[in-house]
Amino acid sequence: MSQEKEMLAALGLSSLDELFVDVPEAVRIDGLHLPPGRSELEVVRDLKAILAKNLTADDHPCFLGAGIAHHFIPAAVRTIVGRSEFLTSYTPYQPEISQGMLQALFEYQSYIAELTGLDAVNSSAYDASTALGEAATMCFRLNEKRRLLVPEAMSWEKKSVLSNYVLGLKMEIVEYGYDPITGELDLEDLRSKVDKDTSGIYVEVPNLFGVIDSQAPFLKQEFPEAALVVGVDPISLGVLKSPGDYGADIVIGEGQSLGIDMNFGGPLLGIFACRQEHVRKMPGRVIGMTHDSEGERAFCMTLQTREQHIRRSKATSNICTNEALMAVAASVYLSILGKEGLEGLAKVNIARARKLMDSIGEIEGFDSPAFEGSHFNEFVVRTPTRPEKLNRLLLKHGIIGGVPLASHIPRLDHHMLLATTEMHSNADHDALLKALKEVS
Amino acid sequence: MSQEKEMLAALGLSSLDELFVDVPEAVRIDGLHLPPGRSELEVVRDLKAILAKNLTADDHPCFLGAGIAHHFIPAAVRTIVGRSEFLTSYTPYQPEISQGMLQALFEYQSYIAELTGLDAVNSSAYDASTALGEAATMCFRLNEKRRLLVPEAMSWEKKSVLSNYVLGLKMEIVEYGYDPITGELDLEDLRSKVDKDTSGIYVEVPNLFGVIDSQAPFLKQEFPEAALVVGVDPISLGVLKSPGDYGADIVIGEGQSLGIDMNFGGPLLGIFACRQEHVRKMPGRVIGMTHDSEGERAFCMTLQTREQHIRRSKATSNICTNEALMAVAASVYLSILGKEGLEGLAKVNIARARKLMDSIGEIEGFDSPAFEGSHFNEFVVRTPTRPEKLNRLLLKHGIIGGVPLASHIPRLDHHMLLATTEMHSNADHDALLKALKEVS
Amino acid sequence: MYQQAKHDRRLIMERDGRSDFDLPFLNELTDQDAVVPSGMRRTELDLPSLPEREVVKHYVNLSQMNFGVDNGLYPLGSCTMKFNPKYADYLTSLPSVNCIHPYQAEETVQGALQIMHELELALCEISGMDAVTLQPAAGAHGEFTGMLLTKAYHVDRGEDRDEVVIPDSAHGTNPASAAMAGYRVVEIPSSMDGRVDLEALKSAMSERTAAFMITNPNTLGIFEEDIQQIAKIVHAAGALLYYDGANLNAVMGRTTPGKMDFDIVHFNLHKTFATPHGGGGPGAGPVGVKERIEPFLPVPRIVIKDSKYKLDYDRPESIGKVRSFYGNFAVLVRAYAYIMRMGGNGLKAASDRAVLNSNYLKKQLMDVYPLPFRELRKHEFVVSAKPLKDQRGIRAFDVAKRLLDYGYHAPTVYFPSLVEEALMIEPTETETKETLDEFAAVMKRIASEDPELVRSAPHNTAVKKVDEVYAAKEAILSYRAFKRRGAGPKA
Amino acid sequence: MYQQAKHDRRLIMERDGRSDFDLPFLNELTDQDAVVPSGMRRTELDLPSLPEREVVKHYVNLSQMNFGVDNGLYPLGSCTMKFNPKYADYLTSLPSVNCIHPYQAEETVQGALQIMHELELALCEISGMDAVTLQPAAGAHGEFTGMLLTKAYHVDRGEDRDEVVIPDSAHGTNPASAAMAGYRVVEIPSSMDGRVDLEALKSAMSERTAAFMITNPNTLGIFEEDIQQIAKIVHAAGALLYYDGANLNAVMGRTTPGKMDFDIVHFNLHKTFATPHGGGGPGAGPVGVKERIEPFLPVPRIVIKDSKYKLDYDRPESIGKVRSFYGNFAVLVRAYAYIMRMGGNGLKAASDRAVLNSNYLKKQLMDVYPLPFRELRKHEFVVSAKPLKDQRGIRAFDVAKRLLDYGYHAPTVYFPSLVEEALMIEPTETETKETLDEFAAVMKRIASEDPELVRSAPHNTAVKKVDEVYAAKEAILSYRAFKRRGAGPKA
Ligand SMILES: Cc1ncc(COP(=O)(O)O)c(C=O)c1O
Ligand SMILES: Cc1ncc(COP(=O)(O)O)c(C=O)c1O
Repeated sequence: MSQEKEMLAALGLSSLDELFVDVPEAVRIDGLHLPPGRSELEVVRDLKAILAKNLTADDHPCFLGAGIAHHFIPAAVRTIVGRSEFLTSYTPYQPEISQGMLQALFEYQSYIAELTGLDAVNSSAYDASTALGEAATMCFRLNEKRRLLVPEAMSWEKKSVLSNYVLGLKMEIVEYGYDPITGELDLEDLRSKVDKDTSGIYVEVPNLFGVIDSQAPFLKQEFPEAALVVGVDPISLGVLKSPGDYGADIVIGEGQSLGIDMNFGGPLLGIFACRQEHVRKMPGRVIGMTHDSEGERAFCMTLQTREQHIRRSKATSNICTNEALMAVAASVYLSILGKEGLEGLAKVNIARARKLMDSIGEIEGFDSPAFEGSHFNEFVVRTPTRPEKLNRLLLKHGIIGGVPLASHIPRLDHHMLLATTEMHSNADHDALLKALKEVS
Repeated sequence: MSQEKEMLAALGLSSLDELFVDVPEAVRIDGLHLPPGRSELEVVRDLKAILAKNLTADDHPCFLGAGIAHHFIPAAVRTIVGRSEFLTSYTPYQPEISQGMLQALFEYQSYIAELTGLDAVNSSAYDASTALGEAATMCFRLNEKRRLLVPEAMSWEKKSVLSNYVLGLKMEIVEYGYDPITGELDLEDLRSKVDKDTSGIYVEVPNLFGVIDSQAPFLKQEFPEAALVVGVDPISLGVLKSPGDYGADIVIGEGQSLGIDMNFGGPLLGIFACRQEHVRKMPGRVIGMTHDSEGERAFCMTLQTREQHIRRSKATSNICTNEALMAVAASVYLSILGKEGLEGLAKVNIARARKLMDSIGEIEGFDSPAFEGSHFNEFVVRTPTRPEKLNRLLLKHGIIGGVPLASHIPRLDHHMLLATTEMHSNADHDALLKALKEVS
Repeated sequence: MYQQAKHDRRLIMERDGRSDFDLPFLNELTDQDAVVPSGMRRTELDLPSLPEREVVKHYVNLSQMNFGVDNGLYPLGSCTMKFNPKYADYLTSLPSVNCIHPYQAEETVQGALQIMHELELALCEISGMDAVTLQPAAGAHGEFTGMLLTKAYHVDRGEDRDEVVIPDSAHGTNPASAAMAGYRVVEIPSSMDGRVDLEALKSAMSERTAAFMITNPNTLGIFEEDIQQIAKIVHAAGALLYYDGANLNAVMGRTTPGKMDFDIVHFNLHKTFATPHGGGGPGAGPVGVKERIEPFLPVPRIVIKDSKYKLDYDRPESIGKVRSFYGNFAVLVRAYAYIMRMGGNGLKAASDRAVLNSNYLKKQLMDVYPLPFRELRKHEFVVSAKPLKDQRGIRAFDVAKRLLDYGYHAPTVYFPSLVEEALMIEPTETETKETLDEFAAVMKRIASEDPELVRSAPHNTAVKKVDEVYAAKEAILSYRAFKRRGAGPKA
Repeated sequence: MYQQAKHDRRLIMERDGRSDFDLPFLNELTDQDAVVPSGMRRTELDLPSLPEREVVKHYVNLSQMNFGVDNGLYPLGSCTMKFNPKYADYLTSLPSVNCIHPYQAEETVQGALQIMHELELALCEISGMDAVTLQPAAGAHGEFTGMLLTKAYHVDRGEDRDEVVIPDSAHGTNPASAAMAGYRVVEIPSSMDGRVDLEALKSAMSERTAAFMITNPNTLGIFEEDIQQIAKIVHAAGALLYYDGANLNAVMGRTTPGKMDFDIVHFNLHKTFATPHGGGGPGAGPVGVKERIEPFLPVPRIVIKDSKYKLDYDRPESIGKVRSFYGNFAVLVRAYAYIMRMGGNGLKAASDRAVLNSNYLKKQLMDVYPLPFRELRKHEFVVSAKPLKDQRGIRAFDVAKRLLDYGYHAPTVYFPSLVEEALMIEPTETETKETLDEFAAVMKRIASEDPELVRSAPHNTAVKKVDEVYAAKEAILSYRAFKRRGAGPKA
C-alpha cells in the first residue's frame, strides 16, 4: 500500500478529495491550467536557454551604477552562503539550535557598527530604499516632527519608495538642491529649508553623482535639532570617516557592494544603523549578545517588543522576513577582505574612477567629470549625444554604458552617470574610451 | 610584530633563510621563474577566458561515448559533494571523526554490491581501466595462473593500461574475437583460446560496440576454471541481470555514468566488486561495518592488512588516494534516482539509442546499427565517408559527432561509435539526422 | 541520540591572523590616487585581518551550529518550511541571473523579463487574480503594498476610508502593515469555532473600512467555510477583501483567492514556492489584484510590445515604487523554476499532500495534545499543551525546546493566542510518512518524560537555554558596543 | 568544548519513502522500447526509493559527521592538508571544465589543452625536471608510472635490472608500486640520525638496482643533506634516483628535485598544490622526468603545432597508458589556478611558512613530546609519546584520539616506524600562529589529563571508539552482505 493510501486509511478516508469537503463547492476549481510538471533536466535546460538571452556584466564591461554596481565576490562567499544550514533555515526563532546564523548576523551588525560608527545595527532591511523609508518613520518616532529634507540629487526610485513609506505618517518630503559646480549639496538652499518642524535631514555620501560631500561632517553642528540620516556605500567607508563620527543619528545604505550579486536588482541588502540610545525606536530584527543557562556566550533575537508579532499595529515596522542571508554574505566578505583589503578596495575604486573620468575628459565633446567634487567610484559625464543613444552605440561595441541621469534628474538630459570598480581591467577602460572616441 | 617575526624569534632565528641551512648550497635555487602571484579576480577571469575556448557538451549535442558519456546529474549531487566536510577531508584514517564519509562510502559499496550481485566492493579504483588492471592481477592471486583472455572489441586505452598493470606479473594477454554479424563475442574463438593456464576471462556488457552480449550468462558454466571478470556500465544494471547472478568473480566498470561529470576524462570512478570469499585478495580501500565502544553501529576502513601501508611490497595493490568523492557522488545519485529511477533511466537510454540507430539506418549510405545484437546506449554505424571527416562536417553544424572506431579497432575504419543518452532531446536527434543527410 | 555540533564560538573579531586578500591595481596605487576631502578621511578602522582559511573555517563551523530544512523536519507552523530544491540554487548561480544590472537596456535582459512575465502569469492562474506585481521583497512588504493599493483605490473613487479590519488570529505583520500605510486597525475576535465571527465582522464594517485582511485557511489551519458570506459582507460595505497568501500552500488547484472573491492577495514565494528562507531572508512577496486595482500597481509593469518584453513606467495611476528595481529577482527565478518543475498537476498534488500530512500527523497527536475546534484541517493545525501543563508542568515552550534535543525544529508556539499553550504544526508535503510517524512518537514520548528533563531542555544543542531577558535588557548589538561596555559574556 | 554533530545513522537503504525523480521520455516508454536479451533481463533490483528531500537530508547530516580541513587544523603528517581555495571549486563547476568529453576533436578543447600544457611547464619549473606527464591519478599511481618508466629506460639501454632500493622510512606506496612493476624491493635501514645511511645505500646498490626511491625532506621532516652523495652513489651504479614528491611542500623555491639530480619525480597535486582530497580522492600524481627519460612518457603528449595544441600519440618508445584519457583534469585545473594565484613568489613563501610553522610548533611541543634526531625540520616533524607512555600509560594512539575531542584532526601515528610512539605532525603554511599556539596548548594539556579519560577518548565525536578488529573479522562490506548475515550492528 502506498504511503498516501495508508495515511488516508488512518484518517478513515478513501480519497484526497474528502480532505477538501470544507471548501464550498462554489469556490472550488478543477486544478490549475498550467503546463504539466517536467523533469529537472528539462526545466533547467529550458530556463538556461531563456536566461541566455541576457547579456551579463560577466562578459560585457558594464559601467552602470546608481545604487548597485558590479563588484568582485570571492568564491568563498558563495561557498558559505550556499551552506544548507544557513540557506535553508528560517528566521532564528529557536536560538539554541540557531547559534550559527545568530552569531553570523551579530558579526554582520558588528561590522556595520564599526564602519558606520554607530553601535546599534539591525540585521537588514530589504534594500537601501526601504531602509531610507524606515529611517524616515524612525525620525518621526525620535522627535515627532514631520518634515524631512532630502537631496534633489537622489535616485528617483528612492524618492518614490520614501514617499510611500511616509504616507501613513503624512510626513512631508522637501528637496534641497546641489551645487552645480561641485556636485555637493547646496548648503544655502538647505539652510533656507530647515525649520523647527524639521524631523530629519538625509544626505548621501557618496551622492548620486558619485561625489563625496565635504560638507557632510558639518551638518550636525549646523542643524543639531534635526536627526541626521546618512546614506552610504559601505565600501567607501574603508577610507571615509564614519558617519557616527560626525554626528549621524541613523545610517542607511545599500550593502550590495559587500559581496552580493547584482541579481538584476534583488535580493539586495538594506543597511540600517543608529545610535545606541535610539535602539528601542529602531525598526527591524536585531540580534543581541547574551549567555546560556551555563553562562556561555550565546546570541538571540532581541528587542522584539518593538516588532510586529508582539506590538502588532504599534510596531516600529512591519518587517518580518528580511535579507539575512545577504547580511551573512557581507560578514564573510568583510572578513575575507579584512581591514587592509577594505581600505585597498576603496582606494582602488577611487583611483580607477579618477583615471577613467580624466581620460574621458580628454575626449573631444565630453565634459568629465561634470562635477568638481571628490569622487568615489561613480562620476557624471556631460555627453555630446543623448546618453540613451550613446548607450546604444556602446552596446554595438559590446559595452554596457552608464545610467542616463535624466531618468533621475530630468534636467540633466545630456548627462550620464558612469561607475567603475575593481572589476574593470585596463582593457575594459580602453575599450570604453575607444568606443566613446568613435561616437564623438 | 608580525606573526612570522614572532615565530622566528621564538626559534632564535632572524630570517627564513636560516630555516634552510640544511639545504646544501649547491642544490639551492633562487626562487621560481614563474609569473608573480595574482589576485583571485585576475586568475579566475583569465582561466575562464582560456577555458572558454572549449566547446562543451552543454551547448553542443555530443554523441561521444566509448567509456564515458554525457549524462544528467541532479543538482543535489553537486550540493552534497561540494560540502566542505566531504570535499576537504582526507582518507578517513580516524573513524570516530569521519563517520560521514565512511557511511557514505559504505553505502556506495552497498549500491554497487546490489547492482553487481557481489557482496564485496571496494571504495573505488581510479577508473575502469585501472580497475581492469587490478582485476587482472587479482585473477593471478586467485589461481596463480598467468593467461588472461580479453575481447578484441575493447578500448585500446584499456588494453594499454592492462598491459602495464600485468607487466610486473608477466601475465599474458590474449584477445578473442567478436561475431561480425551480432557484435557479440565469438564463442568459438574464445573456446579455442582458453586453456588450463587461463587465469581469467574478461567480457564487457555492454561491450565497446554498445552490444549487450547475450552469451555472457553462459561463460561461467562454460569455463568454470577461469575467473570471470565482467566489465559493466552501472546504469545498464538497472535492467540487466547482475553479473554476480551469472557467476562473475569480479566486476569492474566505469562509474562516471552515476552522477559524475565527464571532466575531459577525469576524475572518473573505477568500480571494483568481487565475491565475498575473495575479499582478502582484493585491491583497494574497503569500508566495513562495525560498532563503537558503546555498541552503536559504526564504520571504518578495514582489511588493511592487504594494503600497501601495512604489507608494503606484498600488498594487493599500491593504491592509496582513490576516487572517494566520486563514490559519494554515485551514492547520492543512486539514492535520488531510486529503484524506479535507475530502471527508467536504463530503459530511456535503450529506447533512445534504438530510435536513433534506426533513424540513421534509414539514411542513404549509412549502415546502422552495424551489428545486430541488442544495444544499450551506444551503437556502431558504418559510414559512407571516413568518420574523422564526418565529424568535421558535423562540427560545422554545431554537433560533436561520434568516436571513429578505427582508433580502437583499426580494421573498422569506416565505422563510428555513437552514444546517446537521456541528455539528447528529439531536437538533438533531429539535428544529427539532418546533418548526416546533408553530408551523405 | 541527536547532538548538534559545537565549535569554538569566539567572534570573528576575536581571532588573529593576517588577510591574504588581493586585488588588481592594489600594488600600483600611489598616495595621489585615492584623494578624499581631508575632513572626510577615516583615521581608524578596527576590522579583523584574517587569512581566508580562518574565515572559511569560522563560517563553516558556525553553519554546523544552525538548523535548516536540509537537517530535518521543520514543522514551524505558518512558515511552510518545505524542501528547497537544489536545481534552483544552480540556476541562481548562473551569471545570466546574478550578474545583470537592473538598469541594463531592455533588449539586453529579455531572458530576465520573460521569466518575470511568465511568473506573473503563473501566479495569476494559481491565485485566480488578474494581475501581479513582483516588486515586494517579502510577505509583509506585499501586505504594505496591498494597503497602499487599497488606499490608492479608494482615493481614486473619492473615498476616504481609514480603517482596516483584522481578526485577532492574524499574523502580526497584517496589523503592522495596515498601520504603516496609515490605517487604524480594528481587531475582531474569532468565533467559538476558531473562524471569522460573521456578526463581529458585520458590526466592525463601516464606511470607514478600507479592507478586511484574512488568511484562508486561517492560522489554525481551518478553512473559512463562510468565505462567500464574508466576501459579501466586506464588499457590501465598499471595502476590499485582502488575502494573506502565507497559507496558499493548502489550497493550490483546489480553490483560489480569486474564486473566493478576494481583491488583493500577497504570495510568499519563500513559503509556497519552495525558495529557501536564508535564515531570515531573502523572500519575495508578489501581490496579485483584480482588474479594477491593476492601474495602481507599482511601476514598472512588464509588457510585451512588438514581441519584445518592455518595462512600462507610463502608469499615471500607479502608487510608484515600494522598493528599488523590480523585486528579488533571484528568488523569482527559483520560484518560477519550481512552478515549471511541479506543473499544474504537481502544485495541486503538493497542496493535497500537505493537507494529508497535516491531518495524518494531527491524528497521531490528538490524544496526547488535544486539538481545539473541528478536526478537519488544511496544511497546518494547532494543538494545545494545556493538559500537559496542568498535569505534568510541561508547557508548550518546554515541548518546543525538548524537540530540539531530538533533532527537530520546534513548531510555532503561543500563536495564535486564542489557543492556550498553542503548538502550531505544519509538516508540509515534502515529509514522508516515516518522518511524521517518528516525529509523532517523539512528541508523545516527551509528554511522558521526566518533566524536569523537559523543562531544562534543550540539552543536545550547541548552547543550552538562552537567556533572552538578559539580551533585551543589555541590548548588546555589536562587538563595538560589547567592547565599549568593557564586560559581557565571554566565548 | 568541541562536540561533533551526531545524527540518525540508519543507512539510506534503511529508510522509507518514494522517489520523485523524473526524466524526459520516461512517460513515453513502451514495452517494446527497451528490449533486452531475455537471458540478460534483471528480475530483482533492491534499491531504496526516496524523495530527494530525504536524500539531501541524509547526506547533509552525514557530512556533519565528517571532519575536513574547513573544520579545523588537520596536522596529518605527510598528507599536507592545507586550505583548499574556493576559487578552484568555482572553476571546476564551469561546463568548460566539467562538460567536455576526452574524445572531442583537439580544435574543440584548446582551452583544456592549453591549461594542461602550461601546468606541465609550471611543474617542470617547480621541480627542475625537463618534462611532465599529467596522466597518473594519484601519488601512488605516479610512482607506478615512474617504475614503468624506469623499466622502459633500462630495457631501452639493454639492461635487465630487477631491484629497487627503498629506505625503511618510506611510505608504503613506494615498495608497493615498485613491486607492482615487477621489481624486487630492497629495504635499507635509516642511519642513527634519521637519514639515509650512505653505507647501507652503497652496499645495497648493484648492477641489479633499477632505482633508489626517496623523499626529501624525508618522512621525519629532515632534509637529506647528503643528497649530492646519494645521487652520485645511485648514478654510479647505473640506477635512477626517484623522488617521492609528497614532501615537495617543504622546498618550493628553495631547491628542486632536478637540482638535486633526481631523474624521476611524482607530484601530489592534492597535497602540494592545494587541491581538496575529497575524503580519499580524487588526487592527481603527475610525473616529471629528465630529458633522457622523456621518450618513454605515457601517450598522448601535449604538443604545440602551428600555434595549436595537439595530442601526440606517435611516440614509439612510450610506455603507453597508465589510465584512460589524460589524467584527473578537474584536479589539474585546480592546481593550475592555485599556481597562478600564488605565483613563483607565493609558492616559495608557502614553503617558507610551512617550514616556519612546523619548526615553531615543534619547538612548543618538544619538552613534553621529545623530538628524536636533529632539531631543524622542514614542513613536518615527528615527536614521540614514549615518555608519556612510560610514565602515564598514554600512547600516541590515545593522544591522537583525544585530540579529536578538542576539534582537531589527529596527526599521523606510528609512522615512520623508526620512532617509537611516533606522532607525525604537519601543520602546513595555511595555519595561523594563533592556531598553532592553541594546538600546542591542547597537546600539552592532554599529556597531563587523567590517563583514563585520554585512553577512553574520543568522547565528543559522533561515535565513540570504533572496534576495528570486529570490522576486519566480519568483513561486512555492503548492506547486501549485512542482510545476508541476518544480524549485525544496528543503527
Ligand atoms: C500568516 C503570515 N502572514 C504574513 C507573513 C509575513 O511574511 P514575510 O515574513 O515574508 O514578510 C507570515 C510569515 O512570517 C505569515 O506566516
Ligand atoms: C610520502 C608519500 N608518498 C606517497 C603517497 C601516495 O600518494 P597518493 O595517496 O596520492 O597515492 C603519500 C600519500 O599518502 C605519501 O605521503
